[in-house]
Amino acid sequence: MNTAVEIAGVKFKNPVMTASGTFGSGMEYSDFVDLNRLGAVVTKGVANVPWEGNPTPRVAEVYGGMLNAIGLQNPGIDVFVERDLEFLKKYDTKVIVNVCGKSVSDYLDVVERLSDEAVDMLEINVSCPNVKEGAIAFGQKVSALFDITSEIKRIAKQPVIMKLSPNVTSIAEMAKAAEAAGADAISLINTITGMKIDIHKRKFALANKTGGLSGPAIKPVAVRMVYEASHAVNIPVIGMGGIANAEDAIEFIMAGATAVAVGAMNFHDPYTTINVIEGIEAYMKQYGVQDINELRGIV
Amino acid sequence: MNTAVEIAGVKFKNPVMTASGTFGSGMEYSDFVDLNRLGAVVTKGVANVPWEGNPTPRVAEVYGGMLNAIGLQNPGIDVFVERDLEFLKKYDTKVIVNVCGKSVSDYLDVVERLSDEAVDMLEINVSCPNVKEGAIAFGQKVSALFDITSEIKRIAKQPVIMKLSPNVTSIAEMAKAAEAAGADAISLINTITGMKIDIHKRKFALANKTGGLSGPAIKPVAVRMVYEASHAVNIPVIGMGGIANAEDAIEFIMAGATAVAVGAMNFHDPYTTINVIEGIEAYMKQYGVQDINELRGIV
Amino acid sequence: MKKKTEALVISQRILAEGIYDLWLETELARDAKPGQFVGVYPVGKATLLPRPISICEVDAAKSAIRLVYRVVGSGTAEFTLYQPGDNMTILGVLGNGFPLEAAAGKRAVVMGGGIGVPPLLETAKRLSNLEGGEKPKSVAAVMGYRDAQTFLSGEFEKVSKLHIATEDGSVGTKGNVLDAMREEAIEADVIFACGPMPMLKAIKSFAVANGIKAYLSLEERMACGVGACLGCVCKTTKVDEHSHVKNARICTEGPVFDADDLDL
Amino acid sequence: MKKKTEALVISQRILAEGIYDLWLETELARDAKPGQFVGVYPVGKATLLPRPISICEVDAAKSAIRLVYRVVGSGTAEFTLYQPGDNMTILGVLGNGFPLEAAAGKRAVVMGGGIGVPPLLETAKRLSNLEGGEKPKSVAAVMGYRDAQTFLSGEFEKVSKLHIATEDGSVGTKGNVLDAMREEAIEADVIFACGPMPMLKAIKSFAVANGIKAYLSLEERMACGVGACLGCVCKTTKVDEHSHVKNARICTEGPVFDADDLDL
Ligand SMILES: Cc1cc2nc3c(=O)[nH]c(=O)nc-3n(C[C@H](O)[C@H](O)[C@H](O)COP(=O)(O)OP(=O)(O)OC[C@H]3O[C@@H](n4cnc5c(N)ncnc54)[C@H](O)[C@@H]3O)c2cc1C
Ligand SMILES: Cc1cc2nc3c(=O)[nH]c(=O)nc-3n(C[C@H](O)[C@H](O)[C@H](O)COP(=O)(O)OP(=O)(O)OC[C@H]3O[C@@H](n4cnc5c(N)ncnc54)[C@H](O)[C@@H]3O)c2cc1C
Ligand SMILES: Cc1cc2nc3c(=O)[nH]c(=O)nc-3n(C[C@H](O)[C@H](O)[C@H](O)COP(=O)(O)O)c2cc1C
Ligand SMILES: Cc1cc2nc3c(=O)[nH]c(=O)nc-3n(C[C@H](O)[C@H](O)[C@H](O)COP(=O)(O)O)c2cc1C
Ligand code: FES
Ligand code: FES
Repeated sequence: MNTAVEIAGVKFKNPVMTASGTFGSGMEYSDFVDLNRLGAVVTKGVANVPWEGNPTPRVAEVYGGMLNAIGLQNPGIDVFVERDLEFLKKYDTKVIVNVCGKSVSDYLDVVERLSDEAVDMLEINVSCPNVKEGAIAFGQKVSALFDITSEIKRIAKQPVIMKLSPNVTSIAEMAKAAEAAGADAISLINTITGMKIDIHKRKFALANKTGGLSGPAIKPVAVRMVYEASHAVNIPVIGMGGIANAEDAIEFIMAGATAVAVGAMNFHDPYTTINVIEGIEAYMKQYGVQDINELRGIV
Repeated sequence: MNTAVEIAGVKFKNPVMTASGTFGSGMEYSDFVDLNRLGAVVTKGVANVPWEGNPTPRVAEVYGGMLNAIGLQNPGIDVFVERDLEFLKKYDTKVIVNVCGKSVSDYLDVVERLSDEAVDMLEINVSCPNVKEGAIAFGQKVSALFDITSEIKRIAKQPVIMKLSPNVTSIAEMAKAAEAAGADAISLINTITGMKIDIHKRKFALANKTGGLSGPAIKPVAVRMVYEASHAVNIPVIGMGGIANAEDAIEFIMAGATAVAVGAMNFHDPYTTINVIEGIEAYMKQYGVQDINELRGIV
Repeated sequence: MKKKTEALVISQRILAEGIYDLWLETELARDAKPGQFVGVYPVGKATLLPRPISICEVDAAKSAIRLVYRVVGSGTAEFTLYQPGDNMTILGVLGNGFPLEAAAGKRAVVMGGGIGVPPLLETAKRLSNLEGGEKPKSVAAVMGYRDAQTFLSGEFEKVSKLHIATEDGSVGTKGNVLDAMREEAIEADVIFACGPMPMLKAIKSFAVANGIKAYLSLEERMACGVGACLGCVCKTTKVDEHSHVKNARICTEGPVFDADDLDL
Repeated sequence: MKKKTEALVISQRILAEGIYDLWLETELARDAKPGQFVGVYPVGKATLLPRPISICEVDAAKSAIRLVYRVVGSGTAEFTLYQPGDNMTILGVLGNGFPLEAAAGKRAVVMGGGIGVPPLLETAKRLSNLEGGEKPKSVAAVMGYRDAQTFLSGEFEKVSKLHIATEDGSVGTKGNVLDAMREEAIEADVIFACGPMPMLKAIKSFAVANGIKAYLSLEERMACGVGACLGCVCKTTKVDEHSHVKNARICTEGPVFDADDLDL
């Protein structure tokens, strides 16, 4: 039975990854999860310099999910390389570094700095606040996405995954722009912008007013977008959004994803990734599926 | 204590309406709900001619919500006027007719046909499949939305509500386009496009593959969009998306909605609209709110 | 009048593998007719829609209805946990029911397949109890099962002649309900049937070929259960009176249809 | 090692209006320290996140921890329904706990306000039990309540001298914990405190003004509870060692901080 998948020449022992920002750098969940068993650890987004992130409250629970407005707090690439990448070297799993920035040159700084590091792939989070283009992030405009992808691809030493925002009219167009600009893969979905108001206190639940919605609530939207994106491009798609168990993961794979990532549900159950891996194997056994790759896009 | 609200000169006894397509023409829920108590009955979308809608399965349950791909089945405007409008005349509630079409002229036919009927407002569903512009509905392109709104406003005898699709990059831009073209109000959100796959049968849960996601799962997205839209325009906003109880309804009002509509939760509990109305009154009493209009956009 | 109401669990037991037998005390029993159904609401994590379950039997004296259901997913799995004294939330009574009057003076056959068996029990019971001009000439039941777990068969025997078909041939005719009809040369003027779509299609063909009137109970995914959402339609041969297209709402115009009106 | 695990409800009772007292049997008791907390998972409709609740007391012999919580929303409301014999799902042990060693040879005062009272009970107990070089010179407790419902006060009296402040003046000093400190002229070298933010701010000022060392336990909305999501940070005066910005994770570097390190 084969559960290994390949993306841009990188071979993953299984298709189950952690979603950026929900698993720290792996360290925080290493009491619960044997990181060696994961297809990949995708790290929290890292920028060229430390970011403070947003004021608190930064998280709020909603029906079937949560909102977050962490604001991409991170210690900056130097500390990240010395501490987090160093930690991850101990494990036999692939390492994907999620990169964020406020301008194209911020992203390029990080990508360049990682050139010679033990990193298997880069995941570019284009939903970061983009100071230059105003309120719209790089991930919400075809031309901006094309440009940043091209620039990053020009200097990146590792294969590049562009992580798409669901807050767009057409995910297919965004996927095509990333592919046209040379992306090696795309991942989706990032969180959907949402809001919660405390009607008793008459104020926003998050200091930032809006936050990103994640968790089971968004799964049908994520599956649809993975389906649309994977039918629009020929590069591999990494699917995520509300995955809680193996059935959810397989749903994404059948929609067209080559790999999947577990996000907010790590908070509900820190063993989710392992349960998903074991559940996929059980499903394959039950239905006599020899190779996980047979299931991709089967629907 | 005043719970009445006004939109484009039409006065509603309270801000609680039914969401189009989830309440039939009122008749279907009249065993459960005294329609006289509702702010308004918003009818199922009606076109110039009868539509068959999509093949079944048309509905699927998902975590915290449901997907539907009814495909706007409707008996056509003639039957609608004779039967459904006739039925609604018996009640002391406002009547808002939801209009759909495949081309601009389809919409105009319906709007014209309703000119002299006992209809208080028109709600234009721009998420219908648009044959001329291809896959993108009128509600997903600023120029198309502007044009159809202008055309409808030119001939409409009743005030016009444009019902916006959430499947867009910027809801504020869409709201502004509707306002600029003369819309008297906007309502949002329509359903978010989603998908469900049955991994055991290896097929789509809906015959139409994709369907519209509604229910509590979408509430944070809906509240955010109502907030953004109501801050972008000066016309009233009718908010909906996952409203299950009075707290939810008040959340929409605090985000900026003048009125709210209950959709999928009617299926969970046919008494939801009445519970929301009573719950709003209880909240007002608890906090000594004299006029519901004081709560609008208070956050 | 339709209601959403709390029903008290009187009893629950296992009838066959994965098949549960539940009696509920509810005011809805008064108006419940065979072929109608209720919507049962699970309370579990984030499920919203009522599960349509047919009325298997009605005990008007005790204000009770009986539901017999198969566990197929999260909702029905949850229902198995309810015990006497618990409350369940139900919506009903929904749908039209079988037109028993069509059996007056006729040889009536009720046919059920798999989890389509339960609604025919009350149907057979009432048909057998009809009197005077409404009385059928005869009432027979033909029930199809997968194997020897012929749930409810003992109760059918009490109210009508019973013929059984099993897929594995362990009881009665080996094959389906129509195989039993033929093998046992059962004669019918009117058929009331519920079961999987292939069975219903076959019954329709059989009925047409043999000049028999057939009433078929259909299933479809539902959201509202009360005719409001248009989720649950089936294709009809003629333009439907309510929809004005060739679609009828199974929850409202059905679930029982004259086979002639259905475009299966 | 942190774990998500099932804990057995040993007992649950009401301590004061809306305040519940819950004993759980769990292997996590072994490592539990005062000032640490657990995440308790509700099972109700569509709630996902664990509710952080402080450890109020530890009974190592019985492998049991005690949680005292106030009902404020859906999760805590659900917790009230659990009865002896039921299982609850918890995540723990989380956070750092109070640095009891800082009290060695010092006059230690534990201060709690409102639902910040519970974690100080185990703190006071352990401080009072320290021996030898670790032994504090004295241990006093100052607890602030809204009214005469001075939950846990009897138990504080058993382990330390107790001073009470109530907002309505019904018991002890009228006012807050600092009013009691002043009124009763309580002397302190080190303070361990938990309570609402205004109280903690006031304690920090008081400590600074009086050259007292203070350790404060903070609250913030949490998602993961284990340091992964960066949801729960507080502002620090210096660059934090983990984050490399002036933010520290309350769930991991905290919830207890040296007041000097906090930018409140
Ligand atoms: C008119 C009618 C009468 C029925 N009578 C009976 C009966 O007497 N006994 C019985 O065991 N079953 C009956 N069914 C089928 C029963 O409704 C489903 O088995 C049940 O809804 C499954 O729910 P679940 O949560 O266990 O499954 P899930 O698969 O978890 O349900 C997910 C969703 O799909 C719907 N669904 C799943 N299967 C069906 C189905 N076959 N038909 C309609 N909706 C479905 C559910 O209602 C729910 O909304 C009837 C269906 C209809 C339409
Ligand atoms: C380190 C720490 C220790 C705590 N110890 C205790 C204790 O010993 N006793 C006690 O009664 N309470 C304690 N609290 C507060 C307790 O966590 C909240 O009252 C509880 O989470 C409310 O949950 P709910 O579902 O009832 O409320 P809801 O308002 O329905 O909860 C919605 C969401 O907000 C979160 N939330 C709500 N209030 C708070 C809060 N004050 N702090 C953090 N998250 C909150 C919930 O965890 C949940 O994710 C502590 C909080 C922290 C951070
Ligand atoms: C607390 C939190 C922090 C996140 N941080 C990042 C991030 O730094 N970079 C990124 O690309 N995505 C980030 N995400 C998005 C997730 O990686 C994922 O795309 C999204 O949450 C949907 O998956 P889920 O529903 O399984 O959580 C974050 C999500 C959460 C909940
Ligand atoms: C079954 C169903 C049918 C719907 N039909 C229509 C329609 O005909 N016209 C329309 O504008 N919106 C239609 N909607 C969208 C709802 O009016 C509403 O905008 C959406 O469902 C979000 O609200 P909710 O989450 O409360 O259901 C339909 C929704 C459902 C669930
Ligand atoms: S289920 Fe809604 S119309 Fe039948
Ligand atoms: S709650 Fe996630 S870092 Fe503290």
